Amino acid sequence: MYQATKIVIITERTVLDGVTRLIEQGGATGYTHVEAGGKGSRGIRSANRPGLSGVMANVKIEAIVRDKAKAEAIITAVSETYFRNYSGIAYVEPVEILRPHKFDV
Amino acid sequence: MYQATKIVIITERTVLDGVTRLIEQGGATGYTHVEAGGKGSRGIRSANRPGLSGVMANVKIEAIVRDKAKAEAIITAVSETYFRNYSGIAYVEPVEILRPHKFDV
Amino acid sequence: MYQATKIVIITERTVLDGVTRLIEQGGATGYTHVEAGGKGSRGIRSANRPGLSGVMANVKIEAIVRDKAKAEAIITAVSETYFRNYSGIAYVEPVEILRPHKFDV
Amino acid sequence: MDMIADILTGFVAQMQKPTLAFLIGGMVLAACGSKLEIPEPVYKFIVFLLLMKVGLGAGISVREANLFELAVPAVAAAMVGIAIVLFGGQTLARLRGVTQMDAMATAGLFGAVSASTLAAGMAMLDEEGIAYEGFIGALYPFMDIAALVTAIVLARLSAERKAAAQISTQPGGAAVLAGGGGHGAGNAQMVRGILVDTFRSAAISALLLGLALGILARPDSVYESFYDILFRGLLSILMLIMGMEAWSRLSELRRVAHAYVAYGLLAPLVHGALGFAAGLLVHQMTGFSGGGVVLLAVMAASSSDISGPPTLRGALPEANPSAYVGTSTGLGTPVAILSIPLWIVLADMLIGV
Amino acid sequence: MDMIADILTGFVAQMQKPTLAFLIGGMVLAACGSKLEIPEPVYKFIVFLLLMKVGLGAGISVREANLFELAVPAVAAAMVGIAIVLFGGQTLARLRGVTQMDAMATAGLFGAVSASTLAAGMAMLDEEGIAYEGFIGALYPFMDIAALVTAIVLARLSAERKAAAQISTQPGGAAVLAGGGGHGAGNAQMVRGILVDTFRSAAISALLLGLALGILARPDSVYESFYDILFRGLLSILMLIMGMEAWSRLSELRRVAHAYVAYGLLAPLVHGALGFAAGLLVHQMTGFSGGGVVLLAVMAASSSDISGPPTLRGALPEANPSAYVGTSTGLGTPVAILSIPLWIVLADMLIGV
Amino acid sequence: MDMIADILTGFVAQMQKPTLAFLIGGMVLAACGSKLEIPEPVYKFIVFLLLMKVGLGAGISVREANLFELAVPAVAAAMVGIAIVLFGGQTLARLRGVTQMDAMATAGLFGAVSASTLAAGMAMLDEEGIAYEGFIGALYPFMDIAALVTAIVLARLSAERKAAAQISTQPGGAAVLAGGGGHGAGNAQMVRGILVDTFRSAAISALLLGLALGILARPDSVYESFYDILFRGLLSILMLIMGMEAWSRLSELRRVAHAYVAYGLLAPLVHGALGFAAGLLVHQMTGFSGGGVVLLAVMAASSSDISGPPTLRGALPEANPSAYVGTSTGLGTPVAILSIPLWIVLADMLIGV
Ligand SMILES: Nc1ncnc2c1ncn2[C@@H]1O[C@H](COP(=O)(O)O)[C@@H](O)[C@H]1O
Ligand SMILES: Nc1ncnc2c1ncn2[C@@H]1O[C@H](COP(=O)(O)O)[C@@H](O)[C@H]1O
Ligand SMILES: Nc1ncnc2c1ncn2[C@@H]1O[C@H](COP(=O)(O)O)[C@@H](O)[C@H]1O
Ligand code: NA
Ligand code: NA
Ligand code: NA
Repeated sequence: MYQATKIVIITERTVLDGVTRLIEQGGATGYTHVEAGGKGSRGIRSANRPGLSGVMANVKIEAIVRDKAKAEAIITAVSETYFRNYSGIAYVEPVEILRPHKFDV
Repeated sequence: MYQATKIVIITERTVLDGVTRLIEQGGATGYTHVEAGGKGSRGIRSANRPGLSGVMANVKIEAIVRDKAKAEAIITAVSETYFRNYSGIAYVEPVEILRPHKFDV
Repeated sequence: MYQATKIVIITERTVLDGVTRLIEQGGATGYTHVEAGGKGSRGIRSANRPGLSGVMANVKIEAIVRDKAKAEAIITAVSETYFRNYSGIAYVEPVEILRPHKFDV
Repeated sequence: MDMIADILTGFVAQMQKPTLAFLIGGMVLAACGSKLEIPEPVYKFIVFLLLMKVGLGAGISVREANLFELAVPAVAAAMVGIAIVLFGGQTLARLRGVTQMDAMATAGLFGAVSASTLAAGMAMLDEEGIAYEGFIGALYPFMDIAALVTAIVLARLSAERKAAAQISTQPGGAAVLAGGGGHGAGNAQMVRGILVDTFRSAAISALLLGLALGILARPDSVYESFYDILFRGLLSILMLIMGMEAWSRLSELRRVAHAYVAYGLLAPLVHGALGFAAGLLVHQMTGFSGGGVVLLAVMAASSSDISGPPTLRGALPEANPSAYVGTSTGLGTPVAILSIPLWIVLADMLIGV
Repeated sequence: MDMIADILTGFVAQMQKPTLAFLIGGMVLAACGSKLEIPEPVYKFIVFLLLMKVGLGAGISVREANLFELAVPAVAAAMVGIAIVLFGGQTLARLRGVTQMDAMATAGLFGAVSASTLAAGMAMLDEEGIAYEGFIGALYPFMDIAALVTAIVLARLSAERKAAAQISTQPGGAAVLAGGGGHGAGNAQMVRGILVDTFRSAAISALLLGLALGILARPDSVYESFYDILFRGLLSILMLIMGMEAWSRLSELRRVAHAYVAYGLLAPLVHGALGFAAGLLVHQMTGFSGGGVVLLAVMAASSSDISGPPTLRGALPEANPSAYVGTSTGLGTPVAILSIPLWIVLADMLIGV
Repeated sequence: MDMIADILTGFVAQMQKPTLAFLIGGMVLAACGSKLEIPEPVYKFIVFLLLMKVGLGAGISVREANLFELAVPAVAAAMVGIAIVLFGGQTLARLRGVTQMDAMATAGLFGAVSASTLAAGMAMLDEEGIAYEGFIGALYPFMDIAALVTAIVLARLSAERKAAAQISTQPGGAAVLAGGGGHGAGNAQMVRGILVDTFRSAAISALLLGLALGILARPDSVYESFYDILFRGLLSILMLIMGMEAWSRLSELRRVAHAYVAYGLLAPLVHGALGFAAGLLVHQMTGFSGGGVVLLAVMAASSSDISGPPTLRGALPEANPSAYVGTSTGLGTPVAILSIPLWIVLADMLIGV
């Protein structure tokens, strides 16, 4: 088992494409996303009833990178680009992986 | 990066509102939830085919709090209130966050 | 609070049943799964638009086991059985649980 | 003998009617392990359309109905709902392996009404060209709500009695009530809470919306050109879903007491007979039609499949959903639908339709 | 006096018409806390079908229309869309608690068009037997796109002016633009980007697809046997959803300035009057029908509910979606729909329908 | 020359027919980057309704058909399915960059049948007023299952042969089979497993359900008042989805060998000609109609888009889904649909329709 870092970003579904672009530019080999609802400082958002326009839905995006510094760089970039105008949170977690080559660029 | 604790609760969708109320009362600034299926001691539950009535669907709820004691208090409260009569599990994980003020009440 | 290990497997939805069978055989008392989209070495997969046939959708499966060795054995088995022919990743994370008996077979 | 032969012949012919054939088809598919799935959003939408059709149709008819003709069957429907719960709670709770709580939850579900089963009854009467009162759909909430409220109130009261007994014998014990909270704050308030929950449930509120629009607005044209036209086709799909669902819920019953199997098979027939008898009484009093009697029996025989389970899960968290949902969806509903022809034949023989 | 009485009587009768009754029914349901939900996929599909019906119908009619009769109302529609944004941006931005950015986003949404509201207008004219030009649906994109593009361009320009001002006063500051990127690369390119985004949005592309198929292919039979037949029924469900949605978005308005409430209530009437006036002008020039005038007013009064919000969220990330979505969906849309009868009565009085 | 001119004129006129126009419209939308989406649950439901309509219609007709008239085209359909796989597997596997496994999976998919393409064929014959045997839908499973089973069995056998060869040369190697497990336990059991999987797949079980209900029950009224009425409209939406899907899958082909592009473009025409020839033979033997010959060609030209891919993914995990799904959905299906008019013109010229 090898040490790696998981980045998690929960934000508005409308910026999914932009965030994953930053993740890939940051050197991750892939990412995974799921529809989510939630509540934070900007009120309730829902995956199931995101309102007629879908503007109020959340998405949770995860990416595993081997290098912790890379992980921090990615979430810093996402934070700076999006979190002034879009709602969202970001954090990292330590994980252990099996096949390290999958996560090397 | 700052240390924080992530609470995870997987339980019946019917008690989502009650659980998130306990989470907010416990001092979390927000929470995120996704539809889930799964299997545990009380049999198979499914997000996609929860049966006609929806009584058999799961939800996975996450909340990040800065203080680990707070995290434990929340999942203890959820456990005591719901897990005698509703199926579910709860656990916590260490995470690292970027903007600590987002998680302070 | 008690130490435990969370296994996470992200793979093609078509093999959900096979993977959960391996998880149960490996000694987990349960598992949870959510629909997911993502991108990896084999291109973009989507939970929402998995194509007409559904062959291009992902699923994220989690299981908590008390024993780390058991966790490693499970993801090794899943990797060997599926990841040659199916796309997917697997990793483990340390977690803390409240009611240890829930996770003992 | 002739009567039995008549019933049998009628029964066999009915099995070929689309409504029942699609139900059986669904069960066969599930039994064969088919991967066919009707997506959940589609299912919810079909149920919504059926409830609107039943509600709108009833509302449009209520406009012209006179109060007495309406009130008598409404009272009868509520009485039948309550009677089923009282009787079912008693019988079931006495059987081995059944807790008081589970018995009341199951009886509540069987006392409540299934919109799909009622719609199937209407479709089968339509097919046969048998008339029934247009306002029949308006009786649904009376039976449904009466049954759910009775079951929940009785179950809560008995749980409180038990908790009180434990407290007096075990000094230091605390009566913790999960979830809902405040159930002890007076029975009136409890009943009010249950009523509010029931009225807010998806099925009852769709039906009441249809009723209100039918009475207050002028939806006749859209009713005829849309809701009524799609009714039969959507019902056929719903029957398919209910068949598949019934089969897959049957397995839940393996983990609960045998008593539930017996109840699931027999209760629809007993309850249907009770509803039928009440219908006959109303027929004597107000000239209620034979078709109306059949539909009262069908409502009584049916058990709630959409709004009932979550309402009960919220109000009686101690009850085991595998027991009551399994019994109702796995056995009660298919038996109730398959026995619709029985009430038609009976009504024809006794009062003509 | 007589005129007011006429308007009132007409208004009350209209409330009973299915279209409005379902809207009000939806608001009542949500206000009562009903758990009824129309699943999102079903909602999206209904909107798609309505857009296709509007687009196909318009496309089929455009085939026979002459260019002048088409071009004049199209130009009028675009002018109305731009005028609403200019006027709305000015008014709203002056009110307390409203930023320039939020004002432009809100005005853009109100200048854009709601397919559902337009469809409701068509259904109500159909019910009354009032004729209108078949190609009316083709005017939708002209007003919609003109309004969105104007709002976004003006908002971006003013944001850049502000940023430039800050940079010159605070040496060392950097003008970081979130998300889109490259907005500063010349106005022509910016307008092009906005246009591409708008054309690609779900609503506009469904409508244009319908239009193109109506003009280039021969979809008349499937239009009549499917899209047109389901139209009224699906619209009734859409109205229900919009009513529920309006009520639940109202709460968002509690967190923003009071000015939005005033704007949400009055703007649809003012904008509708503007559209009506433009319609009268077109009527003078080309003999545009009274029904057409009504629908131009309805489009102007409406505010975009599907494609507008995500387009604005992407192009104006600094604007607060709670403000503009809340104002539009919570107030603007129900007011616009409920005021449709007003334009019908007005058109009838002024030019006959 | 005249013949070619005839074909061309007919072809151009056909492109304006709704079925093909919606397909092309969908491709254009996707090519323009439109964000329009038909939600997945809606798509699944539409496919289900079409399969039920095809199955019910066939079942109702089978009741009156005689065994010989049914058996001959059924055998022909199965033969065509097998021939396509044998021929396709040979050709494709020889081309550069194509593994044996991928060749068989692709040929299996092209031998199998697309319900949507078949439905499009029926709709186009209906539009032209060309008659065909009502039981045609019953031929679908014969061709579909024959092709899938042949492809999977041949691919598994050749994989086992290869593994055995490796074991004998590399002592100590182990033949690990992923997923399914137990494929080595005898060919009879393998075929049985594949058959069970195929029968349980969503598409085949919906079609067989419709067939069974059509034969055993009396669904004629609901068939006519619902399934048949919605058929054309739903098909238009399905064509739109298939067009969008085709365009977005095309990009998958960039990552696989060029051979797939050639196969995806030509195979539908070659297979269609094979099906057409088989149809002519059946026409000689049993008086099979010209419309029937066209539909046999359409089935042969089509490639499975719903049930085939997951069946193959499960049974042949070593095969690359980007190759076979991309070739089939991205090229095979649109080519097959667009070539329907070809078979109509051909049948008209050769035997009259
Ligand atoms: N403390 C928290 N724990 C978990 N999720 C959160 C938390 N705070 C915010 N979120 C998620 O992040 C989204 C945006 O948060 P905000 O920017 O605070 O509105 C919310 O809708 C939640 O899904
Ligand atoms: N060991 C486990 N690992 C992951 N999820 C679990 C586990 N046990 C239970 N769950 C989840 O918790 C839900 C309720 O579990 P239970 O109360 O055991 O029926 C299940 O449906 C699963 O989604
Ligand atoms: N670095 C990563 N971080 C998170 N998820 C990943 C990563 N790489 C792959 N995945 C997920 O695993 C799936 C299969 O990956 P692959 O086998 O590389 O195609 C992808 O669709 C993603 O959902
Ligand atoms: Na009942
Ligand atoms: Na407008
Ligand atoms: Na084929």
